[in-house]
Amino acid sequence: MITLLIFGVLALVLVSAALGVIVSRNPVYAAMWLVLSFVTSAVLWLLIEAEFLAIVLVLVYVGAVMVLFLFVVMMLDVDVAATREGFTRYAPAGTVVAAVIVAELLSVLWLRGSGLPIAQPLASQPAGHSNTREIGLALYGSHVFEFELAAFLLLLAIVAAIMLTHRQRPGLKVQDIAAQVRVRREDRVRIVKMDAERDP
Amino acid sequence: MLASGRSDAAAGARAYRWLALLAAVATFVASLPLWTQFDRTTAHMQFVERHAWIPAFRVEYFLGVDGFSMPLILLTTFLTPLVLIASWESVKLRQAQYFATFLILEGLMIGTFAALDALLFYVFWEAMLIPMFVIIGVWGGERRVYATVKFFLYTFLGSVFMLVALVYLYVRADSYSILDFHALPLSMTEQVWIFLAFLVAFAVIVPMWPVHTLLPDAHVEAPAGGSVILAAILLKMGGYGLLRFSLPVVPDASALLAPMVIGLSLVAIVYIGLVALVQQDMKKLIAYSSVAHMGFVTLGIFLAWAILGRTGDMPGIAMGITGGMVQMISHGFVSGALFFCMGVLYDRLHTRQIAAYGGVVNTMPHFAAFMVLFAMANVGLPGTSGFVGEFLVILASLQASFWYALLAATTLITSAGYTLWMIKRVVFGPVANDGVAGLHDINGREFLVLGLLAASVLALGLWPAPLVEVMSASVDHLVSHILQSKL
Amino acid sequence: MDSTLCIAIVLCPLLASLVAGLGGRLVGRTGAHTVTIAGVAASCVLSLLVLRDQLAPGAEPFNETVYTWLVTDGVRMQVGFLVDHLTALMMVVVTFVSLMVHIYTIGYMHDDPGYQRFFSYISLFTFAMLMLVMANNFMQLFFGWEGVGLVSYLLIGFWYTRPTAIFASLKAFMVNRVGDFGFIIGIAVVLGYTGSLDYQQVFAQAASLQGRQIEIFSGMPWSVATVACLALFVGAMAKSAQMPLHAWLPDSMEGPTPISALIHAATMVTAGVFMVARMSPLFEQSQTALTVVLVIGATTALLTGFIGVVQNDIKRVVAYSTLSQLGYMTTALGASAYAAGIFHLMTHAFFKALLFLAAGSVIVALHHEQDIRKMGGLRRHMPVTYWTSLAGSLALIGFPGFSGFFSKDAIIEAVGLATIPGARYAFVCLMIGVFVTALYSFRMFFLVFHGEERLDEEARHHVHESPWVITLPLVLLAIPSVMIGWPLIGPVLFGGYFDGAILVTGEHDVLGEMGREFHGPGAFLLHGLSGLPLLLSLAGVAVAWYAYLRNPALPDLVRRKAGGVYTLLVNKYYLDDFNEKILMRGAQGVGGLLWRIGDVVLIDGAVVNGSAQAVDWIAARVRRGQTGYLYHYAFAMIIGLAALLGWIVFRGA
Amino acid sequence: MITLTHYMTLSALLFAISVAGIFINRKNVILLLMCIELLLLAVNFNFIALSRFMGDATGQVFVFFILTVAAAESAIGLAIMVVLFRTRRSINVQELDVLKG
Repeated sequence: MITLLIFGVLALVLVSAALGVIVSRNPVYAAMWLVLSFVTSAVLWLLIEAEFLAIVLVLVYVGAVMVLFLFVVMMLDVDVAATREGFTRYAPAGTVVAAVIVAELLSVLWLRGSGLPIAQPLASQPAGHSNTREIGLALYGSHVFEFELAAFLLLLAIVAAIMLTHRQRPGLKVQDIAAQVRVRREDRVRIVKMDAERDP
Repeated sequence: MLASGRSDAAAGARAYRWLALLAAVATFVASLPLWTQFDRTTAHMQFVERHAWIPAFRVEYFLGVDGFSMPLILLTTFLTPLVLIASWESVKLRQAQYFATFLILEGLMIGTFAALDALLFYVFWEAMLIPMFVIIGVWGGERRVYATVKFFLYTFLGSVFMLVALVYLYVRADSYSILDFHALPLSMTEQVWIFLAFLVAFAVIVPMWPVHTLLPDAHVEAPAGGSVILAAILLKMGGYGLLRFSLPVVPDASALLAPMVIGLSLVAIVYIGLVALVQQDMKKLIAYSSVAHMGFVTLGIFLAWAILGRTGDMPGIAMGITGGMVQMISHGFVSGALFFCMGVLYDRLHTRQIAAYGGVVNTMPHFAAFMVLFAMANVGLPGTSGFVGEFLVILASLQASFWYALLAATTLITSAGYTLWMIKRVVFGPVANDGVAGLHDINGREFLVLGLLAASVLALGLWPAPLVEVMSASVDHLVSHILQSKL
Repeated sequence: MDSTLCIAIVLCPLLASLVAGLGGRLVGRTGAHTVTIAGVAASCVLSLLVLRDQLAPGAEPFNETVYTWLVTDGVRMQVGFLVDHLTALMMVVVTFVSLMVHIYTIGYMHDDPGYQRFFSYISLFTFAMLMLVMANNFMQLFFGWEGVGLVSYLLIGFWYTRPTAIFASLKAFMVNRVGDFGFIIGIAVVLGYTGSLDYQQVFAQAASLQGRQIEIFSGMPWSVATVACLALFVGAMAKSAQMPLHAWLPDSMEGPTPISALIHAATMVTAGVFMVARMSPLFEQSQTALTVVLVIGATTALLTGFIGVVQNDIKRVVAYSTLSQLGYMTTALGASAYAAGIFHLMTHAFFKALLFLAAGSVIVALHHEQDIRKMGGLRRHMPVTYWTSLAGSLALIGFPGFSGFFSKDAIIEAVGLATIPGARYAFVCLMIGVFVTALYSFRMFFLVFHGEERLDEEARHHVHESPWVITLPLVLLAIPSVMIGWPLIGPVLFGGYFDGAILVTGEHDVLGEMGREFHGPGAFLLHGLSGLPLLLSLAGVAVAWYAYLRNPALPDLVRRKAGGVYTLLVNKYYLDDFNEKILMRGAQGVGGLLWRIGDVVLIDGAVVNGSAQAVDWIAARVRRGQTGYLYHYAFAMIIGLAALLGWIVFRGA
Repeated sequence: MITLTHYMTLSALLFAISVAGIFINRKNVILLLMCIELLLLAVNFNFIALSRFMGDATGQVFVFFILTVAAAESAIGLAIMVVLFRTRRSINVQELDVLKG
């Protein structure tokens, strides 16, 4: 019962935070609301004993991704007023679509969820069970190939992000090794033949 | 057996011309044994060459000739050196590439005629469009891009349908061999669809009415050599395809739809004949006349069932098919020669408008003699090759219906009308303008080309028996084959 | 006699033609005429030998194949020669007239730059004509048929810088092509129902053709023989210039005069007559066809004669006279009097060639003046031409004793005896025709040779008798024109000369009927002296004499009084206008319409470029959806997502 | 007791909110990116809940991958945005219509 209460409070916080993300005028506030929703989610995951991912979520998202967001938001001088134009105009449409989606998703749950353990409480894990170990086994066992792919994807993202943002400034003094190696004598020295100077 | 693809390097300043000519003449000489050693008594494939190509799909490199393909191959090898000679000086831009393109085209055309594996045939067929596309697109006239795109889209659209049919046949026969296709039993529904797919592909290149409009545009824009090859050989692929695929593979559908094809052929003969009458552009006129003449080919080929339906007997069927075949060969010489003539005139005055000429005979008597000769062959005068095919087809068409013969015979009037009216306006009359007055007669090179063609036209007209003899076994075999239902 | 001889007869002129035509400067002018004359003379001599062989008692017709043209479908098409009495006669006529024309040409074309070309052409013509008459099958007949048409085209347009000449040549070829159109269908019918193109085999089956039927319009079966004969006769109509396909012949006078004599009077135009006679076994099977032949021939004989009366060009008068005489021959064929037709063909070949060459002689003497109103009184200056012309004219009008008399009277008598439908009409036409013939012949004769001189100053100075190369053929042709009727009428018409070559069935055999009352040429002559035709022709001469010598004001008066008829005649019954304005322009109009509407608008415009434009149009509409705004895409995705979800959820419900 | 229904309902709400966010914040790329993160979070919720309630660890492995991809995506997305801002001095989506047809 107490867990249900905790879940209710956390769910309320999560939904409020999510709403905060989408209605904030200022991107910085939106980012802060997003941090809040991530953290709340992590707690909710802990509640059903998914410890590893909860921690990862906080570490990766709150620690890295959101910092990146905030960094970019602050670095770019965004005209907040302009980007909020038409907010109220589209709000009704957004609400309707959101309502439709909620209705549909819930109907899936209720109408088609008969085969699922919807109403069953969570079976508690045996003692000494490690969520991290379980995931690790799956990840490095049957899913190792996908894991490698994910690693490669991250590498690609790093390279791509650097290449995209890397700026070639004019007037920067750099060495062009290839050009230095390629150089020939004729490019540098001009031999001039002339008669010896003589006094008139 | 046959050289398929050849390319040559642009060696030296002008040596490439001799190199190319040497290659073409060598090919012709190499193809002569096809004629001399050809077994005229059998309809089986001869000079067969068969190797595995893509074993996983049973695709083979399978070549061979019979009485239908052998004359067409010889036509190809005979005309290519002439085209090269004709282009000796008239092509200024990238001449080495021009020559090379023609040699590649020759190889592909021979391959198309010789291929007995359907996929190989398709590959040659499609590949052949590329050099032709390049020839019109690079060395063509002002509206060459339009003409090229039109030509390509038309032919490509047609051959895509053919590919579908070929793949379907492969699935059914579990082989790409055309000979296996011939023996494959098929239901009527299947046959009709396959027939229509083939018809689209071949009708476009023949070309039959109403998909003929690519031809006048392509001809008008193509350089002289390109026009010659297009008219003399490429169009024959359509007729050849009908004989090689449509008739033997799907005989029952051919029987069912023969009236439609005959109708289209007669429309081509009558309608196009009238259209050609009002053309102001010489090449367009000859192009339209090609369409009308090729109408005889399709008419002759598809008469079989009409004859069978009316008389319940066989006489005339083989005559129609033979007539169609002879008409193809003859048209190769005659239209080729006429396009050469157009090229000769175009080289000098750079216009194809009939109105820009007049009284050419005054300044170019030798040329005029050739031109009149070829015009007469185009008209179908006995003694020239143009007569043989038309004569046989008209004779055969009467076996089918009096009206077919009547409509087909109108070509005697219309072809004389448009051809000789053009001759009257271009060749005869007083010297029309300074341009004509400044013309110089054909040189030895042009004389050689036109002379060889004239000799061929006359030889074929005066004694067509050898040609007919070569194809007769194949024709008989085809006739007996198509009269057996495959249902 | 063997095939080598036949091949030699045919090839001599062909080789001569090739040498003269292709030899160029190597041969030269003298070489050209020497070699061609030698060639034609050789084949003339050989033809005479052949004729002699054929006339020998017990001589069989010669029929042999030279080579196989092609074999397809069991049908063997061959090139070969059939020489029987009919062929031998034609060979002699053709080669003899041709030889005369060759000689004459030396003088006539003396100054022409196309001298060699001309000789080459006329030799080539001789070759083609011989192929035509010596053929033993329909294919070769058609070859010769078109071959003479080709040479005729080339020769009418010989002076290619004259717009009228090249127009006339095109016209001649086109009209002949209309005939060939019928001809080839006739051949196709013959092959279709007999399975052979060989004369012998076809004729052997001729009787069976009448019984078989062909349904051209459904429900209206026609006898095959009728269809075949009518179709073949269309060819003959064009070649032998029968109405309404005659329009090309007067225009063909644009060609040099020797050609008019050789091709357009003596030989080529009679090919149609020859062909019908050759096909007599077929024509005999169809009364319908014979009636058509009869009526068309008679109509032509009369109507073209009328036009001849109002012509002023010397050559055109002769040309219309030729048309009219061809009508006589055709009428004879229609009456199944084939022998009479061929007989008239032969006599006509001589006297008409003579008349043309005489006209040519006058034209040369007057420096290419052809208007008879600008001649007159030439009798004094050109005695040889005058006398030979007179002989020709008398032969033409059928003056008793002259060759034309025998042949023409035979035709009229035969037609009078014929019983097939249309024979009465034909007989009346021919009778009137006799009068008209005499009128126009002597109108021309009087205007040219008698009366006052109406020459130009310049012409008056130059006028003189022609050189011997021109007068020699005139004399040589005048001899048979005058004499040939007397000895030949008996054997040719009634002596069974054509037995085996020409077949006449019993009920049509008018000549046989005449033969029973024939008692030698003398009696025939006496019979003719008392006949109506002689009176009519004398009347014609008298009228011509009165109107053009005695009272020259009369023609003008008649012209004014009968303005409508005159206009009709001068405009040749408006047939030329009809051909040109309706048929020619019509074909061009239809062609233009089909092209501009069918090809350019419908096929290229609507279907080809239309499909491209349709794609373009649709793409232009669709691209509006591609706004480039991220949120539009997002929106679309979300809508799609919602819709997909909805479908999944409520699908089963 | 907490059941799967709770989690999935919460996830649905989260998902709907983020979709609405995409709708109403259509001009601001940064907010759009944030909404996508939120959307992925909702998806992850479902995965984890189902994985746990059905007793299959593969679902959690998937979440791991989604996190990886999302991190990569936001890094590149932000990089693109930086470049975009540099060249156009704006991140207003309404001005980004170069790719329109």
